[in-house]
Amino acid sequence: MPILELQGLTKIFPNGTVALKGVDLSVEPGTVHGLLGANGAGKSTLIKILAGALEPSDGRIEWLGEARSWNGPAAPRAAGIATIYQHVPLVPTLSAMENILLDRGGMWRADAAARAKVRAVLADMGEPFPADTLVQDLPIGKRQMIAIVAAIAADAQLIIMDEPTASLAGYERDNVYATIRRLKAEGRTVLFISHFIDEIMALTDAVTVLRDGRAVLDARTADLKETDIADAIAGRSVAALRRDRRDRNFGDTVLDVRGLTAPALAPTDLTVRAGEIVGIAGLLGSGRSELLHAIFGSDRQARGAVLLDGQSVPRRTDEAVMAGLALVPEDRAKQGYVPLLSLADNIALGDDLSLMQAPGRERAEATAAIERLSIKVRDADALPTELSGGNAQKVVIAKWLKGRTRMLMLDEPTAGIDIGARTDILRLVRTLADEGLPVLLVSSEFEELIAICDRILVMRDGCVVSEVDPATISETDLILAAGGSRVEFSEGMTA
Amino acid sequence: MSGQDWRRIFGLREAGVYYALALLIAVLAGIAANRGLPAYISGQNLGNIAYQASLVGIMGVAMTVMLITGAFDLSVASVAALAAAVLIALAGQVGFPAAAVAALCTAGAIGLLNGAIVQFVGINAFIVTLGTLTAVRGLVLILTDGRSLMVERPEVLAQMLAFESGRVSAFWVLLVIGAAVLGYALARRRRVPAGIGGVLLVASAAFAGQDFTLAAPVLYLALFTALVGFVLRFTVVGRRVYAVGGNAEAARLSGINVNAYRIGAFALSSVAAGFAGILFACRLGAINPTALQGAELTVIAAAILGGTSLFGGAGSVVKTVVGALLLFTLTNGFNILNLGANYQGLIEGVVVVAAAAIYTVGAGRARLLKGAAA
Amino acid sequence: MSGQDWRRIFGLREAGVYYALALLIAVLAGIAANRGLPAYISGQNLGNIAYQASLVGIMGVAMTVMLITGAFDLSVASVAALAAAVLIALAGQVGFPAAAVAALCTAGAIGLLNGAIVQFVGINAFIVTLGTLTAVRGLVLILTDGRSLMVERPEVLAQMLAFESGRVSAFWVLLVIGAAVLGYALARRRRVPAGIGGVLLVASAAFAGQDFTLAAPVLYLALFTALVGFVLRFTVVGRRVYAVGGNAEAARLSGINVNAYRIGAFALSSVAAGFAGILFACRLGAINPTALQGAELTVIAAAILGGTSLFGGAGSVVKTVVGALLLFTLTNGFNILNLGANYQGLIEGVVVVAAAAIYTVGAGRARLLKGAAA
Amino acid sequence: VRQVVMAGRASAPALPVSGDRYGLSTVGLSYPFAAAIAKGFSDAAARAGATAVVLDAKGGVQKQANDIDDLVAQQAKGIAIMPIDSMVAQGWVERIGRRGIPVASVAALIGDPRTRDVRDVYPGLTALVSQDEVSAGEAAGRLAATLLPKGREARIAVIEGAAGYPEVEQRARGFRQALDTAEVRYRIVASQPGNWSSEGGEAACQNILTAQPGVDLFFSEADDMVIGCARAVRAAGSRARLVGMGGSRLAIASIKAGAVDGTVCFKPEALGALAFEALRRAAHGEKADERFLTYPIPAVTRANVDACVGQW
Ligand SMILES: Nc1ncnc2c1ncn2[C@@H]1O[C@H](COP(=O)(O)OP(=O)(O)OP(=O)(O)O)[C@@H](O)[C@H]1O
Ligand SMILES: Nc1ncnc2c1ncn2[C@@H]1O[C@H](COP(=O)(O)OP(=O)(O)OP(=O)(O)O)[C@@H](O)[C@H]1O
Ligand SMILES: [Mg+2]
Ligand SMILES: [Mg+2]
Repeated sequence: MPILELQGLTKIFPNGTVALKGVDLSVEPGTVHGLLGANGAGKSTLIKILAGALEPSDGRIEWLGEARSWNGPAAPRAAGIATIYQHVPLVPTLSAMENILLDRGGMWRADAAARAKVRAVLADMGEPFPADTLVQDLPIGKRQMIAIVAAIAADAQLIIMDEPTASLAGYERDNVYATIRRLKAEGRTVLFISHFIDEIMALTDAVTVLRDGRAVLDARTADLKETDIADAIAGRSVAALRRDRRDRNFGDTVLDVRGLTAPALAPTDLTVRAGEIVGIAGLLGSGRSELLHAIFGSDRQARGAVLLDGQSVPRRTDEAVMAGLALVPEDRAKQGYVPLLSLADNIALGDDLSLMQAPGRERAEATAAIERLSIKVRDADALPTELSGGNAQKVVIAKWLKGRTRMLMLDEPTAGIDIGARTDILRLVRTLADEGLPVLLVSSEFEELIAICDRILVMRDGCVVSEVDPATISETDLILAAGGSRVEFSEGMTA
Repeated sequence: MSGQDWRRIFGLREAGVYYALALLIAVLAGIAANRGLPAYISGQNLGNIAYQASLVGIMGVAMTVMLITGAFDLSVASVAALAAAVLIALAGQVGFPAAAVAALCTAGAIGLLNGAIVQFVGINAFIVTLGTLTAVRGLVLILTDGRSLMVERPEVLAQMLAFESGRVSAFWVLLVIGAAVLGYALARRRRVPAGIGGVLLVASAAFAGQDFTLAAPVLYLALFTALVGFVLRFTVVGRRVYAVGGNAEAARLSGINVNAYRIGAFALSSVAAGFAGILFACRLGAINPTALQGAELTVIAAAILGGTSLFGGAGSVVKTVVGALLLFTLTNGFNILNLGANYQGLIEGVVVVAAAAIYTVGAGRARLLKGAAA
Repeated sequence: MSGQDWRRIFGLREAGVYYALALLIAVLAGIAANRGLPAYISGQNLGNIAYQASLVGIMGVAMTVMLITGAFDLSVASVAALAAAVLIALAGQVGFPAAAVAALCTAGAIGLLNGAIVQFVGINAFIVTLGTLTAVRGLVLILTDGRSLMVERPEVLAQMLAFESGRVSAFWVLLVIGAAVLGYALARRRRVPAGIGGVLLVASAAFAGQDFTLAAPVLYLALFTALVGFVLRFTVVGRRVYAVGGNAEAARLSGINVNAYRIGAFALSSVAAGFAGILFACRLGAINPTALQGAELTVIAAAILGGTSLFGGAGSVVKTVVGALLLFTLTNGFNILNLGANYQGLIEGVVVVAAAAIYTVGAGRARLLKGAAA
Repeated sequence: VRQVVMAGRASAPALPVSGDRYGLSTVGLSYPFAAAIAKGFSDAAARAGATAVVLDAKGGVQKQANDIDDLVAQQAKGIAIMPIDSMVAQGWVERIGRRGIPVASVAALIGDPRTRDVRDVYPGLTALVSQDEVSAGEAAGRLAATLLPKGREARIAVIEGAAGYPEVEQRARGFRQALDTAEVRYRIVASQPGNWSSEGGEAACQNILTAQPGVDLFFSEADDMVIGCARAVRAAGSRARLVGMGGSRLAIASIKAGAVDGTVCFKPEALGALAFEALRRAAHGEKADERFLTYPIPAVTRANVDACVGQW
């Protein structure tokens, strides 16, 4: 008998968006069940309903063979369902430990038994973050880990994970994989959402693919090939991203960074030529974001020279943007978009230097960008908060796809983006580069870096330690170079 | 234009404060008629309300910009008093125009100081402007030596009175603004609210006729509101103001100089307060050291009644002015109906909450939940 | 314990408000000594400051909880006046204890009303409590009919005066609290600040000797602060209060009843204000309708000086009390040094901003950048 | 039916519309002194069968300016102003005067309070109905002179109202003049604001006593402050004498109880009634020869406290 069964689950948002159009899903106990789908397919909506954070418009939830309807998030927790949300809701002013214990009842904050248990979980996972640090002082990847630890420490029968690995890299992902296996071995059930098909293949026993609010594929993983899943997600066949071996001629040096240093960044020199994509590989916290912010001038403690076409760029973001630098930051909600402005306004934010707004032109541009990046949205007047995670990311990218941009820097641009759109975005980057735009690309998907970069810089501990040629390096070698261990990795993926 | 758009534009959430004002005026007019008092809705009386609301309105418009950028200014009333004191103290020696410039510069300097402390030292705007509220009031006391000051030279006094108490024919003002708004509405289809506003303005011009005049401060308020509203709505600067308040970090990474915008908002707020102070001083030809004490809460209340968010990123200057009109209509109503003073406080408080409720409830449960999260 | 931890605990960011208070007291003591005035740092004078700060302190502690949950209460001063009026109006007929209970219930009811409107109707707390500020003051006017009320029955009056003006030996209070804090510090190693606090308290008990007494309101303030501080620091309820303010959505998704906590904070704030009102009424056995007008800004200023965030999720009640002490030390210093009234405002404003600057600057550039973004 | 509705409103706050309308613009009706003036004004109007329109400026000059505009717009037969600011009010008097409406000033003069003598009534005013703040200060000073120790320099502390109010200076001036006339040797050792409130007076006196434990007499410029001050004096075990000003009910009670030594007796209700009468006469075209209207303001102590009925 399935532990969880959904029948005809439907969700219509107040603004009229139909996110789920009658989804059936059944999860067997003791299995890892994968849930996939393009951005905006309704995955997060589905799990929010399961977690009691949203109310379904229609449909039936059966938990342990019993029909249930939750009123609020407390009920499913009590019933044994723990949830890791995609946009991890944490309390920034409390420590990581306090956040993990947030849903506990009882009397005392310093409940020794509960703390000991969390510490045990932390030890199991290799102390992924300092438990007593305030969450507001932790980077986004660590925050993701807090949510994972919290869900595991809650001792639930079903653990729902909404893209837990989207902001993680290397060994931390492996940690999560190992944890999921352990949970499965303990007889628990996991509902696992991811855009990484390799993860899904390696980890899950069964998969369900959602498209436009409907389940379009429901099968045992063993019976499927990667391409089947990818095609089901995109609703079309997705060609795998492969390096094209064409030789390129690069133009002149566009970006020239000399002796750039910041508190978490050793003095760095680098150059990027016109038409070149330079990848930056590294582990979590290796200083990749730090480097981009230092170049962009958004880190005011950064010192050193940044030249664009031989012109020195002052160390301020407004000057940098005027000069033609563009940065797509990694935390889209906090750094990427303005939630109360429409998509058109958000996209226009990057380029307006004129005095008057030009609603007609801006709307046309926004609509074109929505088309080009296949952003799933009603129209350009929608607010970013109405979008699914991946689509919001595309809006942030769209902000910089302007003629004025002379140097594009992308920080984890594909985090949380579905396979179809990911290929589209990477192709787009490649096309932009081929048209002469230099690109700096930070990604934790080394496969992506190898596929589209012309050069890859490897960072470790705030230092560029080596430069590798993507044409000759394998993914595992790149991981080794970045400081991760090959053994762990291959175990993580295949064991 | 779809039915949904219509519902949105005329829904309580968008238009709530207009409905609240209309309702209040209707109730007061009804009671006045019932008691046999002179007609409540007369050009004279409505003109009075607008005149009485003008200073708070001017400060409220700037405060709205402030709130949109996500900051806060408690010092406006003190700054207005200081500007008034500077004007009165200097006008005798250097004449009205020079003294007014000095007053505006003083006010602007305090705004820059406020903004610089908030942005560069990083202290919370509430505590900084609470500090300057006290300190600037202290400056007023020092400047006036705790006494009222007045302008002694009659010709300067006459200039000042003329600046404040000149009257303009409302007919032309309403007609010009109405026509401009209508023109805009026609130039771009789909701008129904602007169209309706324009028609209403032109109609009231016709209704008021050419005899009906407006006090100068009302005209200044109208011009200032129109200017700031225009900048916010149609210029890139306006969009950036909203962006700075909506997500400062995203704005910064989009190449917006967040510090400049925030400090600019402080300066605007103080300069507007300084201008209000000048009007105040011109109205009375004198300044008492406790002038305008406590007005800051009224100013903020007007902005928030107009639907401006305390958390930044949203707000409309026209609605702030309507919020100010609402507050002053209420006291005007008390005076007209000769309501016992003991009951005024209770009624005023209840009406303020009820007015805010009108559009909050209209926004429905969805927003409620989000609001609770914010 | 690492050097970094030490630096953090004694750093300006954590301990800034203590340094600010110590600095202010040192400066005042220096000037007083220089002018040949009696010793500034005497048990008597410090006791006076504590007494003068006690009402604002009590309201400030509850306001801190309010601010931590991310809401705001402007109505405290009016609610305190209402509770005082209810007490005085009823005490003659039903006796002091029953009247006090009635006063607290009235206050609590207003708090629940505030909270219910904010949470269930979803109106911004600023505008709701601004409305109740006005409306409740109106109720006070109605109740007192605009005149001072006083308790006529001498035995009731005596009871009330005894409740407020009883004195307790500071020796025992300090010793007991000091020992408790020390005990806690010893029970868990690494609790250095608590240890230091405990040692200081015990030392000051020894210094003050058994003759030195504290006014009852100071004792009430100490007990209330200790209780609320304890709940916030050590119980799950406290954690949830921080969570509700730090991220209401996260709290909701963790199964916390956000509405209950927010409404509870409103009720606590009003009941504390009611208690402060009772203490106020018991001072004289009388109340006038303008009592405590404007105190709300002082209360909020105390909390924010103590480092409580206006945006919720962070704050400490002990530091709020220190913030209140700072504000009242300042007026005490003015009086002691007989500083001209006209100059007090300027100095007060500057000191408030400077005090806030001490710990903001101490927090360093890193936080500054983030703060600018927040 | 209309009658029934109106009758049902009898208890409602608004006065029925009857007779002529006379306006009173007060500084703020939550101040008991102003409320008592308003009561005297309304009672007198009721006796004369007229309607009193009492407006509440809530302490704001701007609100008071608006109130006066509203009164003019309502065609009141006469307007009494209790000015928040004497200098500022000059313009209002002229504005009302241009409409030919009689205007009286209550409780404070119109014009510069530093240079204009209270008896020199501002041109254009129908009447100035006030106690003379300076002579009230003198009454307090004369009383204080009897309370001070003889044979040495007496140490006096003044608890002022709040910065920015002209009464602060006027009352203190009168107080000093009387002491000088009485040829008392004295020194003012402290002069600090008590913000017109009891808690403010208490705090100021507590703090002053710390710095100046030997103060012989506290002169509080308002009764609320003297009551708070009395608590501070008693708690500190000081023997300082206490003189207030205003004659509030609370102060009278304290004098009876021996906590306060004396005060100066103001009668706000009488002020209100006088103002109404002056306006009514002017509205009916009667000419008055004396434009400054006042009443005796005796200092009272425990011995003669029954002479003062607390009106506020
Ligand atoms: N609060 C909301 N209001 C209105 N529409 C919403 C809201 N949240 C989500 N949607 C819409 O519902 C649809 C499903 O969104 P959902 O977040 O479930 O997608 P998802 O499958 O999780 O996508 P992603 O992979 O990008 O996270 C999208 O079209 C989205 O725009
Ligand atoms: N807000 C912050 N507060 C404190 N330390 C930080 C913060 N952000 C980053 N760091 C630290 O700075 C260093 C560099 O971080 P950075 O974010 O540049 O690394 P990254 O390689 O981009 O990793 P990630 O995958 O997390 O983005 C790390 O040691 C990180 O812990
Ligand atoms: Mg999602
Ligand atoms: Mg990064």
